Amino acid sequence: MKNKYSVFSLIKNAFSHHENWQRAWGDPEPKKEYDAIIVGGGGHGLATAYYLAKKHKITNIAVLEKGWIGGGNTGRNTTIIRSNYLWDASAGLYDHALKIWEGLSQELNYNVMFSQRGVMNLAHNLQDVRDLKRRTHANRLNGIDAVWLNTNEVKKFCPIINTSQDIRYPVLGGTLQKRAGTARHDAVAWGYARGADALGVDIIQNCEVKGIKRNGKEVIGVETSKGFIKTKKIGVVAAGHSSVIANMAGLKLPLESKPLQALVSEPVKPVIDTVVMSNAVHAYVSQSDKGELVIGAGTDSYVSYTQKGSHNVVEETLRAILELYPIFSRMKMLRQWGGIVDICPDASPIISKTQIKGLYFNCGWGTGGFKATPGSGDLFAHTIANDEPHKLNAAFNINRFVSGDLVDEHGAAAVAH
Amino acid sequence: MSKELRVNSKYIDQTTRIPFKFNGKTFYGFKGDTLASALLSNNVHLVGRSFKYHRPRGIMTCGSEEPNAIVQVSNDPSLTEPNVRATEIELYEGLEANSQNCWPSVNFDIGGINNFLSPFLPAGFYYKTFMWPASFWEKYEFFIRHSAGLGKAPTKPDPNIYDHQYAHCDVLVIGGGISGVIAAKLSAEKKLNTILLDDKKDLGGVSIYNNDDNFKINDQNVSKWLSNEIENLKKYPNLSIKTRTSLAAFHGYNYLLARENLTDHLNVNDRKDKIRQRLWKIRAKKVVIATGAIERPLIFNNNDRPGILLSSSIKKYIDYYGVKCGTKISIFTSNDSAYETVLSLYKNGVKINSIIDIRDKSESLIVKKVQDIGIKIYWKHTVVNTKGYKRINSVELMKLNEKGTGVIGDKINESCDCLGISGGWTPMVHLFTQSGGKLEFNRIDNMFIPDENKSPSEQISVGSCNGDLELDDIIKKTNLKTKEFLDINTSIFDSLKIQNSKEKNKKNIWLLPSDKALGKTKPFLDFQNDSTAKDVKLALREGFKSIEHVKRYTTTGMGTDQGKLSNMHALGIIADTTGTNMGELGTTTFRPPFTPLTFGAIVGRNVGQFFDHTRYSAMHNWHETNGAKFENVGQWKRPWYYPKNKESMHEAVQRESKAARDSAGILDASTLGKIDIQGTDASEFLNRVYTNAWSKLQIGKCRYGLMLNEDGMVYDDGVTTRLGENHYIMTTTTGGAANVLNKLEDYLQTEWPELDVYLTTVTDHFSTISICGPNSKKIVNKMIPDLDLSDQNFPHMSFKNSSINGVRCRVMRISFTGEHSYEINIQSNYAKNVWEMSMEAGKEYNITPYGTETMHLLRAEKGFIITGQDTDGTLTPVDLQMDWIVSKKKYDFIGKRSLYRSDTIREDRKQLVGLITEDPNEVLEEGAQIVEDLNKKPIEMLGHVTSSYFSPNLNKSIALAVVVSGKNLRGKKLFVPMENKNINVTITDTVFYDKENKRLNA
Amino acid sequence: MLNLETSIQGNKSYNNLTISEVEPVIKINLRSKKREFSAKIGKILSIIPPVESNMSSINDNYSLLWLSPDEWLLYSNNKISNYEEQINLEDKLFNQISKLNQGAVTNVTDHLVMINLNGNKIYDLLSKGCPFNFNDFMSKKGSVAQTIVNHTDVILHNINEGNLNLFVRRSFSKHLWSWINDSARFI
Amino acid sequence: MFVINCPFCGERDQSEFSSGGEAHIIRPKQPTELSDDQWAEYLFMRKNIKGVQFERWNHAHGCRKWFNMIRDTSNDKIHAIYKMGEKPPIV
Repeated sequence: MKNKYSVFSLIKNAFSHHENWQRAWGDPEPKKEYDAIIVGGGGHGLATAYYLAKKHKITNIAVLEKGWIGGGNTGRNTTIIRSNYLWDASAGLYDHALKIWEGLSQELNYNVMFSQRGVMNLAHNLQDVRDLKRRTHANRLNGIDAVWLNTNEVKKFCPIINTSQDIRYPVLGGTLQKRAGTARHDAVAWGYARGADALGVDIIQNCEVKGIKRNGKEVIGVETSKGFIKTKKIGVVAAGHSSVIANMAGLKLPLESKPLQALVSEPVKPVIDTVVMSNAVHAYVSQSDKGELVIGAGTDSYVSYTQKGSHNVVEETLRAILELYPIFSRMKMLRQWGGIVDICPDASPIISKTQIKGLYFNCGWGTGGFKATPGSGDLFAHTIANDEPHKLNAAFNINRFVSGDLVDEHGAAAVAH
Repeated sequence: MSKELRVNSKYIDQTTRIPFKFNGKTFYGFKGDTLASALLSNNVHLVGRSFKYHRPRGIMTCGSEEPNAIVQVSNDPSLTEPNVRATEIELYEGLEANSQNCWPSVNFDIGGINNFLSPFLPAGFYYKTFMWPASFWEKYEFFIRHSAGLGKAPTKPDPNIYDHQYAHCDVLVIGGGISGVIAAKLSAEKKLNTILLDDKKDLGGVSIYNNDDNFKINDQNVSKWLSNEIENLKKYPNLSIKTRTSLAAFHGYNYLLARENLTDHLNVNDRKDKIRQRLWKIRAKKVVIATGAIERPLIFNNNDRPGILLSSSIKKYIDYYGVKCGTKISIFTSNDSAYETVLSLYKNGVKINSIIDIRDKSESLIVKKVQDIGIKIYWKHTVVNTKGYKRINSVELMKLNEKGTGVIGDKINESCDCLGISGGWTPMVHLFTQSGGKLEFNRIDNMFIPDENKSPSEQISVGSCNGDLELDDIIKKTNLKTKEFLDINTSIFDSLKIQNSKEKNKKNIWLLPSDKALGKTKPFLDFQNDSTAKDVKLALREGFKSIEHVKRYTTTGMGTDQGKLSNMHALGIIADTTGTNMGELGTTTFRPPFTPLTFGAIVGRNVGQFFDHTRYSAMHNWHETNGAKFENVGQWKRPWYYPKNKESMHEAVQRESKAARDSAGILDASTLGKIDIQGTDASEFLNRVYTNAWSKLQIGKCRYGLMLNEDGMVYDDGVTTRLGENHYIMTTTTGGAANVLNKLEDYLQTEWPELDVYLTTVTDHFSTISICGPNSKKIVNKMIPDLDLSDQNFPHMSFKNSSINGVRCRVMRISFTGEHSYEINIQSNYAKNVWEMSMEAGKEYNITPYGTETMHLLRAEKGFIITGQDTDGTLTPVDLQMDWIVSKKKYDFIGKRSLYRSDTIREDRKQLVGLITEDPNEVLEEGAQIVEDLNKKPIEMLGHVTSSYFSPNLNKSIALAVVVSGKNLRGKKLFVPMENKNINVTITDTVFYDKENKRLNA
Repeated sequence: MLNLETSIQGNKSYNNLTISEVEPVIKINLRSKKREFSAKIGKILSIIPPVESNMSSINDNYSLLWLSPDEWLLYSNNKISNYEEQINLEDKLFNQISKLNQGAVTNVTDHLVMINLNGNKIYDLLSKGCPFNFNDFMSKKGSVAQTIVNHTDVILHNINEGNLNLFVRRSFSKHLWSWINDSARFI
Repeated sequence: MFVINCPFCGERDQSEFSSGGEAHIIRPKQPTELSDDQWAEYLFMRKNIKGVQFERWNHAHGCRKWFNMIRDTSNDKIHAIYKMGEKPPIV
């Protein structure tokens, strides 16, 4: 690595007025050919390239990004990280990611500010209680640190929640995963980009993929806004635009791309020290290091690539926020924005080979892909390098939609996040 | 108030003195002041500390772009509000405001030490540090979080009311400055239904206090001409004017949100029971954006000290509020507009030290006037440094070199107590871009303006937000554009005579040079977030290329002012550093809202009791009077159980369950969905939507049906009754009612339009009273003596039309408890009476009302499923061991094909079973997992408990569960591992009670 | 006879505004795609189902509202004094339409609750929670709209400017009633 | 919030409508004769077009009628609306 980052390097550079810092990653023109091309320079794509280079020693790789790296859902999500999923396959996948998160700053020599401040999921009706308890038991047996909290314990863990039993949908309890938390989203993209770049990966921004070139049943390269690039392996990690790339290869995916919105408040001094999510009263909230309340809204029901959603969705979310946190009424929304999320019918992702040789898809993360970034990159790199899935992503193959062996995580994923 | 700092103003009420508190000290201002103007009139400039370095900061502007003067309003824990701009707070009696982000006080702030550490805190320093030791980030984070944040959130709920109002208009004009007034008048004159909004308390914008003799309209002062026009607007009944109303968001399809402030300017005691803010949801056929422009600062070393204000703000403070921002003022500018400030100050007797102008010269009329007065102008000079920690006391200036890239000659020191800066103007294009509009770059004035060819909807931008900065251009173009937009031939503004000074010499330098190396200076870009030009350059050096990257890495433009002052300079510096054309670089996205919007206003009155609907059955009052506890089922309130004499829930449920089987129970089942199905193809329709066959069901008979999703998973269930040849009534689950009807309508309209079937919901028309138990027959007989209840005449799974005291009812003999049971369906207006009659008739049999909990228990004893509790969208009818209900003969039904996929035909899927515990008193937890081998690693979960109760009728614990291959595991012993113990269980049949169904006819 | 208990049993007056439950009135839902249907209804009720969307036909006894190309809502203009009125009408229609496969007749008398709103501010009041554009609707006699008021489905029947009947499902009616009354405080 | 011109009721706010996804996916008349792949194609696979897409909408809180819409998903512009069973207009 060029500049190693540390408090010492920071002090050293202070004396030269920070004028000697080197580029975190390069700005190369594409080569004529790569061993593998990753389409999409978000967190998942950059992580894939990083692990391909680091673990599988495939370093002649390009990451092609239509805009700027981390500019899609990586830079638009609400940064929640947790692994308390219901089914074994999901628990395996997300906890694999969580374990990588725990050492990621050191691994990348880039502070991704992974903060294990806990994630609490609230129950507001009897079926919520059953579902969350079911998940808690499954998590515990899968070695995931989830515990059930009664209403008093919920209140103790997060005192500003309105736990009065007189409200419309009172809090009946909740689950808590303490290892869960948040991270700095931009830093994840930048840290992986810097790490991949140092291993020889070309990160090519403002390079739009216009076509997938095939020779019969195998890929031979990509047409881009910077010309044709030859390759035998293409890993597509294009989130909301996955179907667009798939269509270029003549494939259809079980995806719909929908608007998902989020918002932040003006910054205030620390007021909520954890992440709280609620399915029935649809809202979730955390507070960023800067002091902004970070609030996720829901998805709209129609397909849109505009990165804009309906105001109603924001209104409904804040309604739920004020139901649970009436002290936030005078807080002000500072910014609101939207992303495009690719949603699978079973609310689980696809990390899979396709019927076209050399073409791999990592998509369908829907509303909750950020948390999986390191695990997703690692497993996708494995799948591309070996042309076989890792056992942790075997269940997330595309063929499950044919066989019917879905991984239904609507319960665990119900709050868009 | 300091008398020396006040001059006369006709725009505020200088006869009414208002006391207010700032940082605990009492000050006075006038009615009509803002907190900012009042503080300035008390010679208070230092109002806050910056976000990162805690540098002293003062009031810098007079509007919503204010980055520094943001304060905490009110000390009341429920009314306190963080981060309010002092420039937008109208002074009122009782106002208490405090500085934020400083401790112990704004004057002496411990955090100020950060200023000295600033060399070690460049942009993004936190990405490079705090990584060792590995587990310590949260400890560092604790301190970072506490030093970040600005104001404090309230600690008690907000007592204020917020409201919503939809409005539909032909034309919405945003901004009541001179262009907005012209556009609104043209629209109103054309008889269009028009709304005109302005965020200030009065219309008029900056022109309303323009009394400068260099500007005339029809030989009148601009101020006079405009106030006449505004007065005239009042006569149009089709024009609605809303002041103190700020446009928050401009969405697609001309859907706009505007926040009206109704009480924040009132004395605290006058606000009671009034709406604080109203959010207008406006749908406009056409929109005229007239939001004006804001002045840019200049970017030079130490440009952030208290006492440094935008030059146009100094003008507004003197002309409008009658407040002098200083007694010895210097002006630093790149353009002519600052000279208007100079003339205003001069007219009001304020001493102007000097003007520093980066241009070589200016040949305009207004500059000549200033020169004639004899004020010293330093042409082609720049400020290289300022001094004064808590208030500026001097500036250092030097001559610019030819290219403007460096400074030459000697340093000149000018003392001053206030510096006005002007770096040109930025059109407020936020709303245009929010709506999806694309911008173009104007190289002459270095600004982004709306690209009229890329307007996303029926809208125009007029006035300075369109890049027209001079009075004659503003008026003429506004007139022309509005006429064209609204299809107007001639206008009253066609022949106005306009007179104004024109700017002829232009020059722009995004980052002004200093005699010191950039690294040693502090040229602030984003004042609130403390990001400097150095930070932007560092980001570029480190490879951050896109403007969005730079913004995120340096946090430039991410403060509460949303970068209104800083974005253009950041872009300019990037363009200069990278040698890019600004037009190609583009801007960052302007995200709504335009100014921060309270959550309260967004939510409106939908809080508390109006958070969500509450649906009530017709018998609700009875349940309430009789002590029921309620369960939320969807939006319904359903009786959960009826505790008697301080019973616990367990005790109540045990009593209710026993009574229902021993004698009689009564349940309000009104919430189940009911769909009236008519038409000659009704039977065929049911064949297609349910898994079983319907054609042969006799009239007068009932049948249970299971509905699947197209992917083969159980979706809903219920009993459907054949009322006539072509007439059925279908019941659905409570929670599924709306979705089932929508789904059925969908199939009917889109897949099977050939079917002659009509669906009408009658859920609320009929209330359903379910009476069960061995004595139910006697009770029903007492109520409806005419009805022959014999098993021959009225067997299980059949229905009869009947009447009670002359009111028709439908009686179904169906059972969800396994007991002999009747469901009486009666029109809801009579339901409460019939319920009371049932209670009366059943009195001698101890008829016991029971709630949902007992209902769940009783049906579990019989092994009946509840969709949504025992199913979770992953189970087929076969998985539920309900193969009997899946017709093999039918060619097709919804979901049939999916039952034959490779995964759905597997034998080892999870299947519904019964479970009993080794210890009959041990009640399993619903949701608990089931395993066979406790020692296997990783542990293998075979399934989970879906329903679990203590059965008073069997005197033991029973449960339903889904278990892998459960069908073939009857008698198998398994474990339910809990946190602190493992429970031994055995797999059984799902029917625990009355396996022979004898009780149905008991 | 059984005791009749309607959902709200209230009426309220505010400045220039009255809100009242008008019950019991007969309400019958009519469905048909058949050509003969219209004539048949005309014969039975002396009123023709409107074909113009968002409109109604009104005679002395009944109002017949367009709900969709194959759906209408019939209601009695006045409160009924006895139960038989309702049953007789239902039977008459059912026997001549449903029974003869001319469409579907469904009694929804107690499914819906009718609330009358009177006063020139009623459209402002509804607009606090209703995205519908009342500009043309309000001055049009007999206009009909199915829309949402504060997230609740409603049918609005404009009798005259400043006088309309609102229909809401019974189970939602108390909640909507509270909301309307709360809103009226701020008109 | 779009303004949607319901073919039966006229222009209404989007909040009165619900979206039903891609249009013209016809339910197979003989599902039993399809392979698992073909059935999955009907059940789950979607074009998910960025650009002009044909989709279904329902005036759920109005006349309850389903209809078709041609909408550009890249800018949310509605190009045309037509009734169920009608041929899509050319845009």
